[in-house]
Amino acid sequence: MDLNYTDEQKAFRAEVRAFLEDKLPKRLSDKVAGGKRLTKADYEEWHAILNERGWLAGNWPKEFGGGALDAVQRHIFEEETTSAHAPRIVPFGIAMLGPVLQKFGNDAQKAHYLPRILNGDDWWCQGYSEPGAGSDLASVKTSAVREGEHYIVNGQKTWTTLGQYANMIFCLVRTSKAGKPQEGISFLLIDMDTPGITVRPIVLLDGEPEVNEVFFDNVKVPAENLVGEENKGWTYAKFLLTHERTNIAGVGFARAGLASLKRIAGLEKDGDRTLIQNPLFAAKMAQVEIDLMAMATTNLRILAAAAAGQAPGAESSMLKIKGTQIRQEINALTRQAVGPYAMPFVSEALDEGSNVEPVGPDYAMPATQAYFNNRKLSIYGGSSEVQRTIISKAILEL
Amino acid sequence: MDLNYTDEQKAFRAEVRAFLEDKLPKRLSDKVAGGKRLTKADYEEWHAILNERGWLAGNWPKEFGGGALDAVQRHIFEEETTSAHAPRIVPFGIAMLGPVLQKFGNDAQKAHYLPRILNGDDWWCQGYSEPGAGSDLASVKTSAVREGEHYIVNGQKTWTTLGQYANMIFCLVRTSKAGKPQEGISFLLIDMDTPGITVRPIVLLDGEPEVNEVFFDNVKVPAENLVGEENKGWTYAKFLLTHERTNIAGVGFARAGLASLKRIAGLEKDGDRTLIQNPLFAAKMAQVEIDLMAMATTNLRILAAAAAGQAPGAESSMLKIKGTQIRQEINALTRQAVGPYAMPFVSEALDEGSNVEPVGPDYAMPATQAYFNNRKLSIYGGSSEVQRTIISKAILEL
Amino acid sequence: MNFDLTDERQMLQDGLRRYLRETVTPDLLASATESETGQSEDLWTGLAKMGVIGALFTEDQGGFGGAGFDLALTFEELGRAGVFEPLLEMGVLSGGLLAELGAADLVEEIIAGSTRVAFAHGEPAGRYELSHVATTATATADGWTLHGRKSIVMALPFASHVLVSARTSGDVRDTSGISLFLLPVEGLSFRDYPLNGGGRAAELDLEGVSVPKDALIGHEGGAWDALEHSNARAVAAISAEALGLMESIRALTTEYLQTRKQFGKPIGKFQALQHRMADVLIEIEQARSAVINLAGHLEGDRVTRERHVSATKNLIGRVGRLVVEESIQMHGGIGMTEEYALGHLAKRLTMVDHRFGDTDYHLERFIRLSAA
Amino acid sequence: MNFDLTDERQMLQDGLRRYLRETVTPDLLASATESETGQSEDLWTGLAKMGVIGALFTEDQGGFGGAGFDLALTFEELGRAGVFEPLLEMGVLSGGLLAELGAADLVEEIIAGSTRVAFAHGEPAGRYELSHVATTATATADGWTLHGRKSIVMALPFASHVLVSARTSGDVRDTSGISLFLLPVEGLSFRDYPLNGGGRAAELDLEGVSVPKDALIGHEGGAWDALEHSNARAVAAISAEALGLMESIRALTTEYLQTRKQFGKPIGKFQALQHRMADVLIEIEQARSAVINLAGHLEGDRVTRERHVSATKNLIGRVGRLVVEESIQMHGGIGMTEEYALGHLAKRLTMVDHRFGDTDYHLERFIRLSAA
Repeated sequence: MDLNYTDEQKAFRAEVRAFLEDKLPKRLSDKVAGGKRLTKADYEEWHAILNERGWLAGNWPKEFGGGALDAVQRHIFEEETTSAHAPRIVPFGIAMLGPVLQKFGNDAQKAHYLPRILNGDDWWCQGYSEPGAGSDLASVKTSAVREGEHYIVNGQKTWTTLGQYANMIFCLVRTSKAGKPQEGISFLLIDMDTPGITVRPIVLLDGEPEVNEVFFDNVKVPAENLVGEENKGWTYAKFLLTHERTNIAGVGFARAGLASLKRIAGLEKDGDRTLIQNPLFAAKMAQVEIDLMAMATTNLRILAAAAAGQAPGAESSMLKIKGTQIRQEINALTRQAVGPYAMPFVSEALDEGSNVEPVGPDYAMPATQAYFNNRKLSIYGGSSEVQRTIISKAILEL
Repeated sequence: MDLNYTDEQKAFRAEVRAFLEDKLPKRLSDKVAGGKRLTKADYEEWHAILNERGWLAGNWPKEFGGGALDAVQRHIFEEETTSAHAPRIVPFGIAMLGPVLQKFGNDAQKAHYLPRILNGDDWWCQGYSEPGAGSDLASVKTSAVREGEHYIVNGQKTWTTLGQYANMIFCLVRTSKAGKPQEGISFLLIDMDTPGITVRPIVLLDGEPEVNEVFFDNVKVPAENLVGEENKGWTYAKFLLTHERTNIAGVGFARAGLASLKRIAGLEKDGDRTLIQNPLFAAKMAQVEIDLMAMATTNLRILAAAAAGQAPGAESSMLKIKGTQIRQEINALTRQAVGPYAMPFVSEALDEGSNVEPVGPDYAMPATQAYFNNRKLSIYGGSSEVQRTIISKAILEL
Repeated sequence: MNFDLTDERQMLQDGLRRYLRETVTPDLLASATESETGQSEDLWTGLAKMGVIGALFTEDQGGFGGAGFDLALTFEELGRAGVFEPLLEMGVLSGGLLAELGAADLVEEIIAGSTRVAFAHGEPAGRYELSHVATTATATADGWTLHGRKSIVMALPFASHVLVSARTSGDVRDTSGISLFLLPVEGLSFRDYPLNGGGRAAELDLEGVSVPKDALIGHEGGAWDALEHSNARAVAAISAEALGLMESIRALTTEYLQTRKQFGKPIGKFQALQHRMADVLIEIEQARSAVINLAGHLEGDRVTRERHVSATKNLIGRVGRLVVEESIQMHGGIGMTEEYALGHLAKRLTMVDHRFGDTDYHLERFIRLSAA
Repeated sequence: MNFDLTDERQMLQDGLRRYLRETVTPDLLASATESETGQSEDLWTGLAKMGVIGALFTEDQGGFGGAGFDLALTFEELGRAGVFEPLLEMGVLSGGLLAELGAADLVEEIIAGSTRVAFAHGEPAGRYELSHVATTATATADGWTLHGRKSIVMALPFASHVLVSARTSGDVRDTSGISLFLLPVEGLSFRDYPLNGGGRAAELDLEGVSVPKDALIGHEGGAWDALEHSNARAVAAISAEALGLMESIRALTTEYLQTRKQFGKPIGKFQALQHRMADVLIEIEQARSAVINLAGHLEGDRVTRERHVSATKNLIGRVGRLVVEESIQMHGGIGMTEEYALGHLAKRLTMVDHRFGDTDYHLERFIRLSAA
């Protein structure tokens, strides 16, 4: 047993730190730290910087232009970029589609799409969820009917994150109604500019149009855009979901959130003291910090097993639940910390370059927004309820 | 809306207080307050005192020698006796069997058994639960086969509280296997001295033999001991369970427990302060007190509705769950309060007249015992899980 | 002991519920939010015409209610409908203070809805401390000059007047030395902005604002008792509003559980959700009892009243968070969208903990009051 | 970073687990409880022969382990088996202190199991404060005279010697001025009694007890650093023991859920219980990580070590209560009986929070240490 990183791992961490010091634009880290809105251009700028260093796709093998980082290195990378307040890497092309194409795509698809993801030529979004399906992903209704060299797609997807920025979408579509629901699903790549596609933003509790509905009305998709075999899409979808689970614990986010919470609690006056001196508030902060210390080690244990080649199973469900609880508790405490100034909602103040001052301290409104926005953590990517059922079946054998 | 007792109710309260002042033996209230063991004679002594005043069976109508108290009066009576540390009234004859006989028993049964309950001639115990049945009471396996003027009873009952003191037991027995499980159950009165009955004590976590197993081996029971009709016992059983639910919230116990907790927290040294000055501990005590203030009002609301003739439905399930949570939290805090002296277990110190001194403060060992013993609150009388299901069906209609 | 409503109150509740059910639509709330004042002129007028503002005042004051249970049932209905008209600020707080401090002439207009008095008391560094008043009022030859800044003055853009607290003596958190002044809104300098959960508020700049002698309401430096009492009433009102919000959220969630199917059956058939929803229901009943407790002790002795203030607000804060988080979770994604009815109710309920002291504030205060 | 056990440790763990599984029966535990010493002579000898006591000491000290992870895996196995032999008191505490303070000659006998040194440090009014030592030692011509009383001296009836802390200077809660004295048990005056969770302890009367000069272990008044360090090791040990207890309880409960039928199916098929059991499992994994964190930082700088002491003990306390209460609840009545295996394990796990500082004590301490 050794809780310390190896010398190689420490060296890698130093390398990442130096890179961030040197290359992460202060303009971007200030926006992230301040809870400001990131534009499409902001993400693209950061992606390009990472791609130049070969770390945009840390999870991809070298042959496709990736960083070929192992699980622990990826964790170190996440930890460092998060605590430096770098923008997150938009996951749809890099973390989700890339691995699917690498494993199941044909040579033409690999040659065409993978470089475009790295270069920023394509912005992908995800067409998995449908209205009324929730965590029951296999109940896909959007249909794709083969007509000659095309599929004709009809239906609707929802919860498509950042779909408003995307020019491409990967979709689960139903190509057959025979057999079990899982059996007639195919995995299709669709150009968002194709006639018949409409994108409608959904405004969430925090006032932001982060997700979208995407409607398909007789959309003509070239048959060559099918990934793998027709009706085998469920296999690819499950593979993708496993990869989505990287960094499922969100240790870096939690640490950054806790640091920010402590800073705020040290600034907020609470009678004759600051909030950090309030014993009840201090106790709640300490408890979540203690939980985080343990969870970070659980995360490393699972990463170490993964780096040693063991496939992470239902353990990632445990990490998702605990990681979510910790992050949501930090969000709730931060909202509580800002006091009455949690109430004002001045959307324009979040835009870079707007002259609108925030009401109250600049950290107040983002605190409320983050609380509402991160309710999603226990809902998406398999809700906490679905994860508990997985644990109960796979580990407890109930 | 008026949160105050009426003048009549206040007068009744004063009457109860005066009675307790006058008649409750200090020897008994000291034992109860100190968490000492009560003997059979202790209970009988207190029952006799109450019976003389007509308050032993507050819930019974006058014609059977009861106090004919309404729901609010019974609540006041409970509140006062509990906070005066009176022994509890053993419920099996008074609260459980009495109402069943009054409603479903024949004249001979009423004339014979009811006075004997009040006089203390009979000590009843309950033969409901069976091994492996848990909350699924209808799965009765103990059989009663009619042979001439007798039933021959075979089987086993368990969790029979204070069965070691009882000379009589009322039992659910299976008289038919036809139909649904609920349909072949009968309600039988059995003399514990009948040959073939064996009582075996079960020692619980607190080291006390509070409950028992009762075995029936070809026990011959006169057919006249059947209550109501054969195979209709489930109806009587359910009726009994509803009556068992009086004082389900345990407000008086919770108040007495909280008062005791505060006293202990004021005595326990915690560094330079007493425990009551420890902000984290004070916060937990305050929170449970706040919960109790609200729950007491919920209880009064339901009582007022009951006194006005509305039948309490699933509301009593809500009261049982919340009342249990509050009492168990008070028990847990009290155990926490006593610190390291929660560890010693000197059983003899609980006996009146023993010369064995407690180890550490005299309140320490009873605190640990009460914590373990009251785990039962969320298990018996319909577990919290069963209550949640009732609420979900009956109120939420899920 | 009696938990039934009087006939009059039952009528008020039924009438108000019916009116709000028929009147308040998502469109109405949205257009109120987008309006310059942040309120619906029609709804305000309608409520005033129904006599809802009058229900917050005693007969002596020119109203026809004014007791704790009148507040409770009124605000429970307002909460149920998710409306954000400033009855709490203009009726319970400003109106209540004006009535209590002898500005009876104005109360009639307040009840009629024609005079709208915002309440400017909180300050940027005050957090939840009621006695925190750093704004000063200095006597001049012909009146007073104010110096200071008030924060999150609710519904100021909708108000004709504003009741301002300022210190005429003492230190920042002293209870003595606080005075109240009534100012017309016109001519004041403020920045207004929308609020999470609906409505608008303002940061009010009072630096060097001069007011005449008769702007002083009540005795110089002696507003504390009335302030604390009206604050207790405000806590009762917002707690009742929170209860109404909880009830609507519970109804939406239960219905969703009954109708929404996943994995082939209504999600309300999944036992894990059933049991959690049962716990939510139990806690809402606790919240109801807490509101009753406070409403029934508003006119009692100070310590008893204030203990109930803190007990109730603490419990409401805890239950509010549970109800918000569980209802969103049980809805899943749809529960996070602004267009579904839950979103507005959940935000509004969340914001309750950011007014008049949060869960922790009142837990500490309850401990202090209990030790006293 | 490496979370695998070395081969030696893996062998120790496997061997110990096998030995305990074969040796420890309910009858053995019951007869130990009923014996005069409260311990099983055979089990103690068996463990010593296996070298389990030696695993708690470094090679320098004459053992073959002694690191945090050696403690962790040993006590996890002892916890799993629910045994209550005093390895913590005699090995980690007394043994560790004697080794650290240079009484090396005794350590060999301790490792062999032949000399059994109880540890008398806690006092009636000390609660969980490690520096609370009111017992005094006054120098005399030919040694020291002790005055005071020690409480809950674990396994004293089983001990040949007892290591006593007493103050040779300073005030009751000063860290400096604490000295350690080694006394033979014979001739001491004490009252012993059984404990919840097994074993016996004693209240030890030291009023006027005289000891020779060489009873002093280490430097006069300078025991604090060693005391705090050995206390950290004891917290690691008891936390690992708690983890082992949790694992056994989890296994019992899972098996019960799989096999016990109610309403026509195994109760483990009820989703509400499945989800709660999943939460229990997640928290046990948190407990495991907390034990690893502490075991890995026992030899680090003082503040880091002590922050982990308090973090781990706090988390263990919270998870312990959850595991006890949920496992009893899921078992129902049978979970409350003393004869079913759960009862002993649950009581023992509950008592962990009453030693070396409870959940709240360590939460406050963590805050203080983090601010430092």
